[in-house]
Amino acid sequence: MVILILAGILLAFAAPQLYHWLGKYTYLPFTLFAAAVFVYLSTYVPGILQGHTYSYGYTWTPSLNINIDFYFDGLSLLFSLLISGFGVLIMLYAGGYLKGDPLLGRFYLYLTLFMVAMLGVVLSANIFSLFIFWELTSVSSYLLIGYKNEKKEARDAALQALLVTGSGGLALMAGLLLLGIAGGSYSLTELLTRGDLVRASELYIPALVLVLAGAFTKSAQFPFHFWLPNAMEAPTPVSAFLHSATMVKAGIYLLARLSPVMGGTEAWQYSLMAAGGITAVFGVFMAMQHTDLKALLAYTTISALGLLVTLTGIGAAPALQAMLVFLLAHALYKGTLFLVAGNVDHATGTRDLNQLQGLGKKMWRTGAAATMAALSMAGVLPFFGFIGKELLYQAALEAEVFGFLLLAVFFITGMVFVTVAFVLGYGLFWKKSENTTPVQHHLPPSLYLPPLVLATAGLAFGLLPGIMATPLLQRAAQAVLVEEQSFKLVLWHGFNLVLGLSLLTLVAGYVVFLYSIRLRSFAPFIDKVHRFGPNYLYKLSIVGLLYGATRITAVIQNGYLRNYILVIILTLMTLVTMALWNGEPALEFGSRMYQLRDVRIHELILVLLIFPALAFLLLTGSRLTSIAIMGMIGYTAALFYILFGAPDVAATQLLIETLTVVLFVLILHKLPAFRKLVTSYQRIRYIIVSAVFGGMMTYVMLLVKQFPIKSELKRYYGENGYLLGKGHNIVNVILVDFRALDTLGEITVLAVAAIGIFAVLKLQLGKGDNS
Amino acid sequence: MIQLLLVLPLLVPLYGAILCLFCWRKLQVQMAIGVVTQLGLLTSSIFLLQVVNKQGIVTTQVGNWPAPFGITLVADLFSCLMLVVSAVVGVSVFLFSLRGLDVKRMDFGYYPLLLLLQLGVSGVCLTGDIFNLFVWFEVLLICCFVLIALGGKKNQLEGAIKYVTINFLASGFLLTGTGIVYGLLGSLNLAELALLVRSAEAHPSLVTLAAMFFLVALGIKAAIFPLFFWLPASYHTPPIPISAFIAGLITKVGVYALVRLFTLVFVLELELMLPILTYVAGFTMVIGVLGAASQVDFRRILAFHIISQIGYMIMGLALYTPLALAGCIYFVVHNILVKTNLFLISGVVAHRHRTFALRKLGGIYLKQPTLALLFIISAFSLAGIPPLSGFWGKFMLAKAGFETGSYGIVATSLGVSLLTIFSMTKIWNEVFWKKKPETTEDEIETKVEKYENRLLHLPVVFLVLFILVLGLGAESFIQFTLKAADQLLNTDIYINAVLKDVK
Amino acid sequence: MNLIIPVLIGAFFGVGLYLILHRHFFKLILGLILFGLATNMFIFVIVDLSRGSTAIIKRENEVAVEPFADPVPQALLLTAIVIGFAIQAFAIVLIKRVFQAIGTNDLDDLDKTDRIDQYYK
Amino acid sequence: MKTLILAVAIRILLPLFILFSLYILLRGHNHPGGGFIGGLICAIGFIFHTMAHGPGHTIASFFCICIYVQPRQTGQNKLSHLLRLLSANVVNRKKLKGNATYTLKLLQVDPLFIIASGLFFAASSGVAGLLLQQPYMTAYWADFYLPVFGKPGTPILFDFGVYLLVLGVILKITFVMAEE
Repeated sequence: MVILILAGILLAFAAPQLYHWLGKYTYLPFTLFAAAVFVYLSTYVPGILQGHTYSYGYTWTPSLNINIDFYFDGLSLLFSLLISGFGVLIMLYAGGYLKGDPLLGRFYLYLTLFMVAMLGVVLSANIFSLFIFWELTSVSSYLLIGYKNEKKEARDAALQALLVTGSGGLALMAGLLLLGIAGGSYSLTELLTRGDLVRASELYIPALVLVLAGAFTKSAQFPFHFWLPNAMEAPTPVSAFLHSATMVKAGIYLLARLSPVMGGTEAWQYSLMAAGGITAVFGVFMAMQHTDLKALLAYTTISALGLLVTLTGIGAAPALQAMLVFLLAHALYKGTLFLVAGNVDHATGTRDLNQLQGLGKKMWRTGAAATMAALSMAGVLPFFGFIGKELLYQAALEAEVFGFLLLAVFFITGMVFVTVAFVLGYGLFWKKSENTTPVQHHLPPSLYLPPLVLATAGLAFGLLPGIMATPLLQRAAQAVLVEEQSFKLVLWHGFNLVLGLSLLTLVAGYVVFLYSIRLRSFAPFIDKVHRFGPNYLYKLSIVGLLYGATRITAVIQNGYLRNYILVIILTLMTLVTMALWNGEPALEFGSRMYQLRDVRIHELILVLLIFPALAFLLLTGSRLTSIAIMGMIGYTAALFYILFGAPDVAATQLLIETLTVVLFVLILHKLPAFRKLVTSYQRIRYIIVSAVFGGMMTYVMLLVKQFPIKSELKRYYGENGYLLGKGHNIVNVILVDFRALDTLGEITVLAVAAIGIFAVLKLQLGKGDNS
Repeated sequence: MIQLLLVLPLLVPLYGAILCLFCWRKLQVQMAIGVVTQLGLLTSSIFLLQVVNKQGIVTTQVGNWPAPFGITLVADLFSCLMLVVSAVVGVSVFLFSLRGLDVKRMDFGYYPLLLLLQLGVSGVCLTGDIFNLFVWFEVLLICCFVLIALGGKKNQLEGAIKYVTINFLASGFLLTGTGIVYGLLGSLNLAELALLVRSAEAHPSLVTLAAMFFLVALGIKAAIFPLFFWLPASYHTPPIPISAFIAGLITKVGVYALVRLFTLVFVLELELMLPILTYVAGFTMVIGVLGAASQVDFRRILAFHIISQIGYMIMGLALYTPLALAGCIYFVVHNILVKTNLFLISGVVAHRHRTFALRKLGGIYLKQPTLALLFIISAFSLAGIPPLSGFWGKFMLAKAGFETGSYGIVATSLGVSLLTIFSMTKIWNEVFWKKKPETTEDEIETKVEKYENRLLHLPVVFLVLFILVLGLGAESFIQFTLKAADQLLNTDIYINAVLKDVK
Repeated sequence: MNLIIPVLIGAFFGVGLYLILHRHFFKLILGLILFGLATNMFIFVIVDLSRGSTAIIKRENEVAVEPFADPVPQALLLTAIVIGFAIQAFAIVLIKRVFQAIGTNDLDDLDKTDRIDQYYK
Repeated sequence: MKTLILAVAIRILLPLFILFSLYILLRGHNHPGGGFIGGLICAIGFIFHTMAHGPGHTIASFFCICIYVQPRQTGQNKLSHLLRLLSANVVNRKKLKGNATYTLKLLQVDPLFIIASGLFFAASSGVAGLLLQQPYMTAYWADFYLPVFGKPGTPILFDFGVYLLVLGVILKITFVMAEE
């Protein structure tokens, strides 16, 4: 499997080059690849049907327990077959749909990458390799939605999808981490056996919330649904593949996969049922308001995803069976309908329902596919959708809680599904009308075959449920429920309540269809309400984020050096205060008063000279005076160094001070005279800060000096300076021998400063000289 | 042998710089010397890494003076990793500047300055002495000063003034801190300091006081909140090779020093320090990423992002578990590579389009698909999209955070990573996807320019390869970082390695 | 002296900071130099000061005899002074260039590199 | 500041400055002084000279080497040409005055070269240790005393490097500033 995945990635990155070579036949290698994957996965079917599971492990990052492990059971096989099967058709379809597009190579790159990632999600046996593939699907979806990169709407929609699913992804990461801590393992197979441990953990609720956030954003549950309709900016093959059949179902897969681990509690049940129920009703409601084909399909998809989540939430065996059947049925008919929409768009150039009618004559093959899919969607008898709907009602009737509410939800959604089915399967193609929409060109087989195949599959599954679907679905249900399942799908259950409900749904749907145009007149009103919905909130938060970020940054990074320095100094003072607050050794000033007497008269004179000098420095308006004072202070410092036994330092200080003064004088005439730049309010503030800072440094110094230093270094250097260092001047010996590396660094600094001064003065690039 | 290996990362760039100075007027020769030096530096650091990986921490006593009396050079895994990464970055920046920098700047000592900057970085990473650390920091800083001001354009000078002033204060605090440490403990050797601090006689609150000075000084150099102001003011002003190198590497050297000191010496009163660091980390992340979101200039977005990423590294330090420190180390290495690369990419873009302003750029997705691919790999890596390199760092930090129960900082870090995606896609949107605005004149590309453009791609590809290896083959590298974190936390290993001759 | 000099150095720090906080280029340099001087003296003073004795081993001795001044801060100080000088010299020249290039001596005028660009101008 | 007194005085003082600075450098190991201070003093001498005569004059009189050059003859390879020039300039220099085949050329010694050689000496003084399987910068001392010079050893070489570097740095800065 890992070879297939690697091959897929390689193939994906070869796509642009392949397009360069193969031109319009580019679809071939990719279709073949998808087919190869499908065939490879099919070889597992017999084994899985006998109840085996397979797992393969490849160590990748064992130090973090993240490995590429694959696990084949009914559930993962069902999903992976769905993905690769769809992949074959979509790869074929895309070749026709985007024929001649200059970016087709990149399109295949992203699409193949997506397919590989999606397979990775459903086959991973390690929750973090699952997560990695999960994020990859988000990324490839981002690139695919933004495929028409020069359209602003496409770019915005892509970003929206990325941000919403990305934030969900981050929540999921946190959730999986917590799950890993609670369950003590990242291996799915191990976690599946530790459900009780996880549910008993105190981390269960946060983990649940985070994982649900991930799943809900991915599967477009209310209120995170809004990215999905916008994502319809993507080319139709993408919408069909990612945004109806596979990627949005990754969330469902995750929920189903984790249901043995995390499911079964009330928190799980209620949150899933609530989110799913609201989404289902909301989706169909919104679908009714739209006349854009893809928007219509997108909202019904949202609704269907809501149903799937609800069913997963119920958690009982019939509900999960219904979930799996409905998932398969939905994938088949919704995929078809998307492709149909793409064909219509391709042939006529529009997707607006109001402008489309009577297409059946020119596009009868597409029409046939649409009708079959619509029948399945409506849940009409021989189609697979019928079985799905039957099971749905069955599940609602057998639900332990909220049965009635669920029934209502299912009924409403079912009804609108019927309506939509009528619109698409009948209204678009076969309804008699005077002016048929002109069809610009005929469709090649690569465009009409895939929807036909899918629609036929829907029929075949419906007609022969026992052979085609039951065994695998049974194993899949077993994977979710962790117990042996024996259920049999049959087309005909006989006359019972459920059948009655089905019929009622059909009738109600037809009635709604008849009045659908009138119902649509609510659209402006709904739009008004929906304008303040999550999509609006999203935009608001983006705008708010940008505005807030700009404001905050403008305040913090305000360009005034003095403010920066003030903040830095205040930070230092705060930190030092924190360190010394309640700290044990405090300054014992009183007991050290005697040291005050330890002053010689010439030292005192020096000190007393400096204070007026400092004051003068602050007050003077003359530059020359201030330089002179600076020099004087420097020389005084040199005197101090001499007084306290540091002749080398004193000499250096003396010479350097001289040089600084010379340097100053040299540039002095270049600088203008002082101006008063600081207001008196600022002045007072600065004086306070400076005084406190100076005081703090004094305090720190006195505090540290309170403890006599016990330096081994002094003793060692004193003893060995001459014997080993061969010099009487210990300071010099330290500089050139004991710590010569410091001196090496120091002279490097000097050298660089010289180069710098040279360069800064000599090299003055104007506006024109750009790098 | 080890004595040689340990000083090679210092001597190779030093001698390279000296030779470059001798050949001041001959640019071609300087370039040749530079290439040899860079490769030599890379090889010697890789050798050193191998040796350290095999033998554990290695030391050399410069001048053959026993440990606490001379200056010790110490190489553990963390410092070796830093050396290797800085050498890798050095090679790529060097390759880039062969074609991506104007001749006038090269004439004024660009190459020797670059090499001396690398000398400073190597020095900081290898030194085992607190004052020597200060010296190497100054070497590195003055090179940065000169490089940022090199060329003397208006905004460069403006940036340089702020950079110089604030970093001068930082150096002052560093020196003050060193003075306090010496005044309290009477030693400068890090290993001996580590011993002394743990002895009963040390006053925790006074050592913490010194730690605060170091926190502020190194925090300024590492650009943590609220000390980062110089960074957004200056990093986007010099030409690309310079800002790429400085932006990629220098702040992380500050982080390195913080990690080194706060795991080795300043380990008292952790119950005070760690919460401070945690808050600092959180604010650094958030403010940095908000700043990036507010910018509309390719380079400025990247510059502000540095701050936000520094937050992650500080978070690793603040969590203070082996895994968190490993995450921090991983993040440092990853970030150096990715950040440099993004800066270089912005340089490639600007080389052709002559601007960094988002509104003037566009359409590169169609015209330069390779560059688009290289960018998106780096950008998604920075944003932490798995399985690219940023993810692993993020993952390790988040895991460590959950294990220690620091949910707040983990939530912040994850939220920030979403905003990182946001601002990276902003660049992608504007520079790559958007159609190029018609108002700006279309660039005319001669054959020579096309060839130059190809050459500029080289270092980017080189770095992307490293990023990919770092992400996809994360295992061996994560083992490295775990081992390095282990060395950091088990200070006895360090102390014994340095002071083995004394006992 | 052990009590008085810290006060003096504190004053250096305070005055240096105050000058740095001014917006004038010239005062900024003065402030930086004073600040540098203060940090240098800080190192020197943080250990015990000893009057009259240097860190030089007398001709007739082979080892230094107490009392002798602690040579370590002196050595550190020498390095620090030189480094400080290098940076100050560079800063002085830089500021001169800034004044030449930008034509202002008010630090508040230097806020262009921090200002957020407007997307649409 | 081009006063006559200073101009004359500095001509006498400069050699003294240089000698004194070398003395400071050499005594540094035992008395206050050393490479840094020595270099500064030496540089100050040149600063005075620059102040008195202007940077151009200082450079012309102290930092230029006159060499005799001769275009490379056909059939002569680069190395032998160089060797020939070397021998002409070093061994037979006195005889070349007035020789028509050679032309005089001024080679300016940029203070940067002094900086570079200073750095080179300082860095290389430690390499001896490396060559002898000892740590970098291990000191090696000769067994004998030289008059004035004292005991030769690698740390002295290091200090000499510092001296040169400081000299170069200050000269570079002075020349650049003076030319402004």
